[in-house]
Amino acid sequence: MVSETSFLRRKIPLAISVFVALAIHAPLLIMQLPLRTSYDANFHIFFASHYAQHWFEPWNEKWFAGFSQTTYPPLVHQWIALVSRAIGLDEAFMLVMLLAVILIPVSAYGFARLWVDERAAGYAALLSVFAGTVSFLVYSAGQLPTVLSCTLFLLAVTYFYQWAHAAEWRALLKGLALSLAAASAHHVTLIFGSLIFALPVLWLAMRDRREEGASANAVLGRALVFGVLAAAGIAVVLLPYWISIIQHPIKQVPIPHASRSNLLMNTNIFINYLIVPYGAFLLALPFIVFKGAGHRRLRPLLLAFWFTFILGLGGTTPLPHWILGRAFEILTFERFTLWAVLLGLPIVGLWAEELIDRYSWKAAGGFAIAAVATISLAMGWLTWSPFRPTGGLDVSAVVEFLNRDGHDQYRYLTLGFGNALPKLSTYANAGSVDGEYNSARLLPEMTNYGAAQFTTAKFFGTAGMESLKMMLRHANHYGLKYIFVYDAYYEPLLVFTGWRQIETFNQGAITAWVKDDVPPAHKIISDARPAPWEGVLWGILPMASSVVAILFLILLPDRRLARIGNLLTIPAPEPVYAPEVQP
Amino acid sequence: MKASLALLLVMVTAALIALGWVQSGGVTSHEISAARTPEQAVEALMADVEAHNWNRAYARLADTGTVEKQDFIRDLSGSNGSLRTYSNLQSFTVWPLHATDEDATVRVRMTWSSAIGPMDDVRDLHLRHAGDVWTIDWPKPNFPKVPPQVIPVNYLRWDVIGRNAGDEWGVENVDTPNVRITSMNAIDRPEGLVLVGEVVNEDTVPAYVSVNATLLKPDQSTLDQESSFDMIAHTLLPRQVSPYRIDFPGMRIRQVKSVRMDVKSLLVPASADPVIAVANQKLGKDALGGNVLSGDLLNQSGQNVDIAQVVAAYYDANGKVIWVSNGYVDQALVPDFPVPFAVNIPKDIAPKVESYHLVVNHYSRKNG
Amino acid sequence: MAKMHSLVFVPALALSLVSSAQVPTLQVPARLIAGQAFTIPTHGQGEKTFYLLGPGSVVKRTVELGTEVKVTGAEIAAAGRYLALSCGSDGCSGTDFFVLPGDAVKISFLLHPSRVPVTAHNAINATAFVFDQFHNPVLRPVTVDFRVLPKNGPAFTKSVKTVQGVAWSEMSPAAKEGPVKVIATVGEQEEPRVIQQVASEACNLRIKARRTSKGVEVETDPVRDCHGNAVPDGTIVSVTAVDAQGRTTVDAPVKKGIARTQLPIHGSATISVASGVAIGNEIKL
Amino acid sequence: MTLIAADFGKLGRSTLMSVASMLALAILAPVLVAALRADSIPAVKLNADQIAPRAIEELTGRNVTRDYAYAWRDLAAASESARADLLNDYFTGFAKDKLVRRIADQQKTGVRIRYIDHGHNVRALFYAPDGGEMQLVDNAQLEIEIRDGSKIIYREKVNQQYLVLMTPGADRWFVRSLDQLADHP
Repeated sequence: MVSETSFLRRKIPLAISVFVALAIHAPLLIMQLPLRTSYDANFHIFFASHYAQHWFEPWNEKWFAGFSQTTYPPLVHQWIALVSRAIGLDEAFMLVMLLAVILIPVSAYGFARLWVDERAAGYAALLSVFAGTVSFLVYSAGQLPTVLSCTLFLLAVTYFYQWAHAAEWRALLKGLALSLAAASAHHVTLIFGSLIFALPVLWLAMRDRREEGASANAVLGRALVFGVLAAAGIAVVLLPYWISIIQHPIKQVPIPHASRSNLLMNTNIFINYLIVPYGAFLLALPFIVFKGAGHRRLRPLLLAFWFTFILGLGGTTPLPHWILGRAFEILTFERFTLWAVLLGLPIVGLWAEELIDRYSWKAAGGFAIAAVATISLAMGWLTWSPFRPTGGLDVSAVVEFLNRDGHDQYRYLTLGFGNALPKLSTYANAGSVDGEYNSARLLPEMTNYGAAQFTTAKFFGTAGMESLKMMLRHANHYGLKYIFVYDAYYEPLLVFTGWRQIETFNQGAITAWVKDDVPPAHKIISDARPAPWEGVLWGILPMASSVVAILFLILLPDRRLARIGNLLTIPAPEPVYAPEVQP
Repeated sequence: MKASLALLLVMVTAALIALGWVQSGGVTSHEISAARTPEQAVEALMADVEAHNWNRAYARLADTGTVEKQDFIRDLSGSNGSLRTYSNLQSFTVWPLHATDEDATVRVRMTWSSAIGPMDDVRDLHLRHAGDVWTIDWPKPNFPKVPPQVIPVNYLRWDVIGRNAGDEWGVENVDTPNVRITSMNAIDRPEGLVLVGEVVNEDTVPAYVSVNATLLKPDQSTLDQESSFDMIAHTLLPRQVSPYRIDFPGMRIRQVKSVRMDVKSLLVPASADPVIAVANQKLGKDALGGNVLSGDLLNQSGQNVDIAQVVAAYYDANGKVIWVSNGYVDQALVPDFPVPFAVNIPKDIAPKVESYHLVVNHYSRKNG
Repeated sequence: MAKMHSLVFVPALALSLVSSAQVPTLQVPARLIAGQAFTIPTHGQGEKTFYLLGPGSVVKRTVELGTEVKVTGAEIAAAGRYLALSCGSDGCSGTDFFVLPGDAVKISFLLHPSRVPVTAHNAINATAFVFDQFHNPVLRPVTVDFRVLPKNGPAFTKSVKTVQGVAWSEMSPAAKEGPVKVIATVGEQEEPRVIQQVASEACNLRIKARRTSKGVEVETDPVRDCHGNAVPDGTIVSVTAVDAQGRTTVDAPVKKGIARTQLPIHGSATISVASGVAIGNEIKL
Repeated sequence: MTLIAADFGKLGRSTLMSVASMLALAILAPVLVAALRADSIPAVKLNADQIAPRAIEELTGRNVTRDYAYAWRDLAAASESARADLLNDYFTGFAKDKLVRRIADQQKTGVRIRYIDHGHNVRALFYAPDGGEMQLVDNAQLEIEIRDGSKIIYREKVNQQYLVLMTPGADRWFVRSLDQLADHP
């Protein structure tokens, strides 16, 4: 049992958690680890590079013979583009990623404070730094927009609570601005995450209001105001995005993704999408379920956690398919693990508080070991994983080839480059018929087959190779003259369809192939090209939403509230709960 | 309430996971793995081959003494850089041909996803009932054994020296090869309009050749454009003739006013080696009753050919090209060892075929 | 072509300066040749901005009035119409003038085709474009000599006058294969090109066959065209054998005038040969 | 929530302020509207009645007319924006070299040349027997405006003759030589 005055009974200041996040992640990001180990870092840098050169022109000729960047909310990419003017693209990505990572404990703390006391929230914040899913999303997935958007939404719902519960207009402004910024950062988080985070908080605000003896109807009314304003704001800020998805709803043949499979059918996938993202968090599952079920206050949080956890299991259960329908085939499910962890952490913080009070240093040590083991597993998995991204491939020789002697008058294709393709596209002037963003693909050679990219065609079996063959068949139409091969698997197809090897790069690891009769590329007319006014909106509103959010946070300081509801707490010396939350 | 909600969540989760397991085929795969019937035994073997689980696949064979494990693997996964080494088993279909209590014959059609597209391989497997399970008699594969020998490389190759970017205009003085389309025939097929014919290199240097066709509407605007793609020998040596076929899926001949043919030729480096003889060509039927042109490919040079492709033109009694088809060979061509091939011919075309002409394309990794 | 001489150039060059304040125009020499430096005198006092705009250059510099504006040869290297403008606070004044090409000293020579069958009549085409040292086309008629130097046979020369800077001629190849050198000359400038006269279709294609342990070895007689020229090495000869097993074909390349191949057949067979559209003899074994 | 606000404060308002300032600067950055390339194509009429020694095929005539028009569109856009890269599509050889030099001079001096194109009457004179070169005379009706910075220093309407040499590329005809003709050549 820990005494009242023990060091272990003190709350952990948020600054400590932020510092720990910095201490762990800053060196790794300075080393630019995600560029070598993650799947999507190059992709986001590629998007950012376009904004760096054409801020108000969302039509990008470098992929898919032209595609619209309004198919992906731009905020993160525009921030990278902006910062890149001072420090370069790769470094800018790392800096923005570091900002997002630092915001995780901040948002975890803010969200946990709605449910539990300061000390438990402090534990939740600190543990969030070590969460396997954070490292997984940062270093393995490279999903910066997911991470940033999630943290912004978490912050937004804390203000949403404050507005709904106490009618604090400053909170309304800040919550709205943060919601718009979060929506501008990531669309999937906007569509699915916002409800998952907001609904339990709405329930909480109504409950707290009732316990104070006031009517919950006012809370509902204010929530409605918030919802309407947020929806209107998001509709305007992301208008070009809505136009693009209404004009071109995703109708392509579903593309297989491991996160959509039954995790129990394959050991590596099981480790990749369950063990690594959750780590020791899995040990806390029984406590989360029983503690969450045991307290009325925590039940909505538990249900949101459970729902998100089940979604994160992908195709292991049929529930995601039932709920999402066709969207199930479009989404990837690793992001749900981050939401599940952030939703579960307040209860884990409570558990930590209880165990530390009861077992003192032993419990603290246990949590420390579990936390370090979790992040270590996630980092170690970068090496042990059989799924290896190729983002670290040196493509400088290919860039140099494409940028000389008029080679950029033609389009190109890579085979076997995997996620080094966006790196090549970032620096090469020529355009490719391939690309790494499934939702922006409109070329029938891609959408009529169940393969994601030409560069990874072989991993999609017959569908992939047929898709690639169809594109090679239409090489003349697209001005596709050059193919760069980093996997000899594709060479026979090229030889039999009339391509000829002309150069080798990287000591023979990459070969360049040419089809001599291909005419120079011409622009492919597409009705997906946004109107100029959309480009102007796209260049101003999302970025403005984040600026406004920052300004509101600075200029409208929070008022000190007497309390927020009836926080769940672990009073000393007996491990019992506050009377109002006794079962 | 506390216990009931927790219990409910646990039970619902367990039920969902169980349902997911059933839906993902977990139960079926468990049953198949038991190999209680001949079909299950072959399906289990194929599932192991698909997963590259060679140990378990080999363990399903009846008499492992007759087939070495390495030979078994080599038989299925290929060797010598053959097309099979660029392939993965994508799917399979199994159906019984004959069964008693003691033995059975099962036909399996393996569809391989390969570097040049899907390929089918049909095999009839004999099985034996041993205890509770059925095991498979895998036929001993017949791999080429080439005696050590020296085969002189005596054929020709051509190199092309490119002009420099800084050269004056007019200095370049090597024209593109002179190639000519000698025949073209438009055929309406159920899958669309098909153009077939032949092209000859009339020059004295090798030519890279690609035949493109544009279908024109009555107002001379473009209806569709396609190319010969892999239905042609792209590199033609002097006086060499190649069939070509251009497919226009979904098009009908009545939609087309005229066709603009465009043969592109370019001077490219080439080699006259290897020379591949096509022996014992004959029209016949395959195991599934389809019409095929079959024969043997014989590599007459000393260098292995990893992957060979046969492109065949079929003529009617008037000498007109009525169809062109191609087929890839999934075994490597080692020197002087015949490798069988078969090229499909549509059922309605086969009776009209009076004659045919084949060319062989090839790929070897060593030469890129 | 003769009508090209009657080209009438439209001289209307309507110069209308924006400036309302008209000042005396710049005085430029009447006749200028590309690459020749010249000066433009100026009058008055103060500074002005001088502009020279031509087909291949734009010059802008501040000039002291009363001094001469020096224009270098490089600044008028491109022939064509130039504008000289002088601008100050009171507006702009200026004039236009033509820079003509210099003497013909360069030639771009195109000789096609690079390989010509010996039977192709008038198939050789020689075209020459004549330029001055700055690649301005020389439009005055000049004589271009095409000297033809066959490997076997007498040399001869064809002289052609240019029309609008172009001279061209057609020639027929000799009956014998081999390279022929053609040199285009204008003034001191010579541009040589070489084309290959090559054999035509194979003629009287014949094969002979003998049995060996591996099957039947088939060999052609030396493959020649109807003029007796050997077809180039690498030419494909298709050998076809029909026996009880079916048909066997080999595309064999000619090497040192002869195509040779091994047919994996053992029983009686009929063997035929073809090269392109030329068909040879048939033998029965 | 109070704590959150306090902790934001600890994170450093000055940092946030500087980030916000940077953002504001970026938003006001002078990249509001990219210069759009004019897509209007000049009118070109081709007369090939006097061509020699080889007649021109109908399709070739159409292509030459189209590509010459595109070349003038690009020449106008390149001269107005001083962007040599716009010449890559339809110019080659001496014509491109000269124009690239002139545009480099334009970039140095700040002079911009604007062509308002009123059409081209083109006569084809020479078409090589092998189809490798075509010579044309173009009677172009142009308005030319010359600016130094924002100031218009010269404007004229002119009928100008050009001697044009075009050569075929992979999918188009390129302008290889484009020379103004004087009345006394």
